[in-house]
Amino acid sequence: MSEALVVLMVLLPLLLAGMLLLAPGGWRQRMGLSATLLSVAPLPPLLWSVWHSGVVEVALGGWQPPLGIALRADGLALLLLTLTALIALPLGLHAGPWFRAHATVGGRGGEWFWPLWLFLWSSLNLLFLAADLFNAYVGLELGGLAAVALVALGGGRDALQAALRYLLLALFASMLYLLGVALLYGAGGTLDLALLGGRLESGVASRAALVLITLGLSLKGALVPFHFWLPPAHATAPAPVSALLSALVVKAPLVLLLRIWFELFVPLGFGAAGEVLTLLGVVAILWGSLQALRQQRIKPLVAWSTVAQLGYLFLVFAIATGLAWSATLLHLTAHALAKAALFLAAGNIVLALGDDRLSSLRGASHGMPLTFFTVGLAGVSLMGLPPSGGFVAKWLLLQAALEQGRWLPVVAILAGSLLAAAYLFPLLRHALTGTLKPTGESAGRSLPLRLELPPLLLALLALLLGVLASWPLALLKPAMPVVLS
Amino acid sequence: MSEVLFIAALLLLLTILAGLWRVLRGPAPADRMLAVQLFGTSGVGILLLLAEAMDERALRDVALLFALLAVLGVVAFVRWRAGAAQ
Amino acid sequence: MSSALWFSLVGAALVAIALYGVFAEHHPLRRLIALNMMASGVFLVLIGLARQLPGRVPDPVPHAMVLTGIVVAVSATAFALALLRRLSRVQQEEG
Amino acid sequence: MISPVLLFDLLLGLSLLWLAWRTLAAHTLFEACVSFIVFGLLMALSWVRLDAPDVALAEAAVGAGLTGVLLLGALERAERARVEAAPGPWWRRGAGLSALLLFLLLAAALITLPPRPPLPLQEALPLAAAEHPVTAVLLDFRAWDTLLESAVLVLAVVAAWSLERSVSPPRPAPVCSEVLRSLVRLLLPFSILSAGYLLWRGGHAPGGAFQAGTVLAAAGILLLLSDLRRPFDLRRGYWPLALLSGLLLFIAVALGTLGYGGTALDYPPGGGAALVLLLELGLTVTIALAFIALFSSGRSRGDE
Repeated sequence: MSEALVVLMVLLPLLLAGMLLLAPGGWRQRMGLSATLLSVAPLPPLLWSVWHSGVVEVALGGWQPPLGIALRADGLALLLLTLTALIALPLGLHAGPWFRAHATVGGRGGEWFWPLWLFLWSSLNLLFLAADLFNAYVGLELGGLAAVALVALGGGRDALQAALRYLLLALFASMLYLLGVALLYGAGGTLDLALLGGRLESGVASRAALVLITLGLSLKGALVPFHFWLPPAHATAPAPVSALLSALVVKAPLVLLLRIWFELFVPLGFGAAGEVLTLLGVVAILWGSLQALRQQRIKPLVAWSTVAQLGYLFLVFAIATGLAWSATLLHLTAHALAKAALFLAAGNIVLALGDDRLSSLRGASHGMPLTFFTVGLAGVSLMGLPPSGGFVAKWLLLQAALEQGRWLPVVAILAGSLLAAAYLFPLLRHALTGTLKPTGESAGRSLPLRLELPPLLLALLALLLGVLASWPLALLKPAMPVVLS
Repeated sequence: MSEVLFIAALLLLLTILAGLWRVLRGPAPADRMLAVQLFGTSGVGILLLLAEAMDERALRDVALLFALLAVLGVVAFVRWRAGAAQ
Repeated sequence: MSSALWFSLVGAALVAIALYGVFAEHHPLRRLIALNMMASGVFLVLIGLARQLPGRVPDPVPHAMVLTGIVVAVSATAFALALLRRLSRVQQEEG
Repeated sequence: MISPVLLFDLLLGLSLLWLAWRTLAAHTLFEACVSFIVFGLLMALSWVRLDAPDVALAEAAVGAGLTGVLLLGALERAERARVEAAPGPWWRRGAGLSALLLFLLLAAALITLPPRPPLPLQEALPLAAAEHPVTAVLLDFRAWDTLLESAVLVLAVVAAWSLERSVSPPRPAPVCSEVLRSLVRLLLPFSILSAGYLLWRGGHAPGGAFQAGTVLAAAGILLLLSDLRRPFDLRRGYWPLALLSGLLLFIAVALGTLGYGGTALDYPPGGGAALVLLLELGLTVTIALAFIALFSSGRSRGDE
């Protein structure tokens, strides 16, 4: 039974995407939300099953690895599937009205958003569940194409240019990844991650695979200095798409990297290479924050903040302890929720004001108090203030770094929080002070509740994660890689 | 026997390389495209020789596809020229 | 040196040449061609690996992987070309 | 003395490298495209030398046929696209250095590669739903990959459609000569025949859905390029259903087997061969229509 649920997590969104494509354009928008709701259906029973009876493994086609492909639903996969669903539901509520409102100011893309999003969702679920390295490659390509098409829905010259650049980069990165996988297959004779762990030996081939796979996946995960494609793509995409990209799409390759790294490369004795990744993570936190501080526009600011927050996820490679691993995934979850909320709120603001300059925010909070409340709540989690999920994650990460006597990450974590406060503060300061200066036609439009509530819900979830952090941590504990536990 | 076939294939490969010079030199686009067409024919020849030499029947199917799909390139080329001329 | 290893090495060199192309070219179409060439190099490495098994029959798994890879590469290339056409058109409209 | 076999392989490999370099260094985009088409041709020969006839068939269809058409079809627009400034000399040097390092790393890895444990194919193949090993891997052992591959194909089409601004019918091809028309009339039956042949062969010999679908796509594109048939819009009528057939059939089979035996894509005893044939048929249609749709997208009347 639970095996069927695992397969459905991937197949259901795919099937629904196909169904939506057969429906006429207007119907797609009307049925998009129902399709989103339906895709979540297999998750609760699966969660129940894994919580009570542990990991679910599926050998597809009845062929066990090394010949067949396996899907593995462990605690880590479940946490990410749940996170995706938690973001999908408010996003589904928000996207319909947003694209409709967007269409009234000349925007387009509403009818294509839903099928593309369902394709993307299917690929994300696949990547979280994949136990086979080549299957993960197909998942990466599926997700990459869907993400690029979603960025291109922005329609303007900047969006198309960002989309094309993103696509070329994604193809390049997947080729590096595939080359690494080819070498691993050549050395181990299987594509199954768990089996490879027992078969690989330390050698030139496995070292080369380490370099190629790490490069490929950190390009897709936008680690500094491979982050250059992210701000334009995330800033020019339609708001619901930006939320998806920053919250989930950049995280999927990172999760894959974490799995491969700690299940394959660290047992081989390549752990020391993690120092480089951690150093780059520190640079990412500082550089991303400083760039965010310099932005004069709302969406680029939020996008650069993503570059900075992604840096925290790379600290675990040198601080390789179980605590750091859990804290990293908790941070990933908290950031995803808070960033989705922030991007949706930013989209609302831009829609209402018809302008995305920070200076145009002056006094805007009077028109949409809920949206600015959301910005504040999401900011609390991004800065890492109690009682938010971001706080717990950063606190645990800090503790792990201190236990290992790693001072550089400690400094970066603390500085990152201060800088986050500095770059998020202008968003609120402008809005709360002064009176609204009407600019353009759509200025000062009031927002419907269906646009304001979903981001608020997401921000509340990010906050609540701090109080309920023991749940995800309990889910993660049994899924911890052997080298860490 | 297969040695002889390989030598013949080798010679055909050399004609392709000679043709490459025309592809790279041009000067007119049509020159290049014609040279590419010549390669299609040589490619079919090489494949048929290899099919015998390596004793692999499936290679004849590859030759068949080569012959069939080489047309596509020319037609696309002619259309592109026609589009550019308009 | 076996011919399988030779072609694998050629594949590796192709990947390297294409990597240079991806970085040093600036026209998206040229970059796309370089990426396709890189894919060919990776496929060559894979198929070379398929032959490095004892016995006459090559390992079919890399063959299947390459066939899947080719389909994915062509799909992505075709979409990239569509995107490039659209971008060029929008550039022309906006002057 | 060097054997002719070795000489052939050496020469083939070296020409691949030289051609790759010339493609990148080509002066015009057209030159680059043409060199790349020839590159595909030589790649097909290399697959043959590596005992990979399935891949050779695919490369002959794609590299030597389809990619060329796609590239040439986009050339007119691509030449007019405004691009970013060329990278500076230091950037180029850095790129060259990293390319060299990558090559050395890969070469060292490939030369020192330890022998790997073989897959348990001998025991598994007699139980598989297809006789030919590559088809067995694609549609039985690793059918899940192939399911997702059909999703990638459909997604690429959807992505290309989502770029278009208007849903206007494709623009008719410019008037073409009688020569082309008779050529196409002559070739079409052959294409359909060879597609059927390749599909049928796939069960027990190299060939299969992908190769057959590509040949059909080539035939369709030829039809579009000549003005024999009025341009048809794949977004209307029953065409989307046909385009999706491969993906939907695959999902249906996965869900059906899930309900029947509890494991997705585990074919019931005795029914495997028939199901595989069904899946291959669906895939052929999806592949053919996807490539035709991708070729013709962006050529609508409202877009050009």
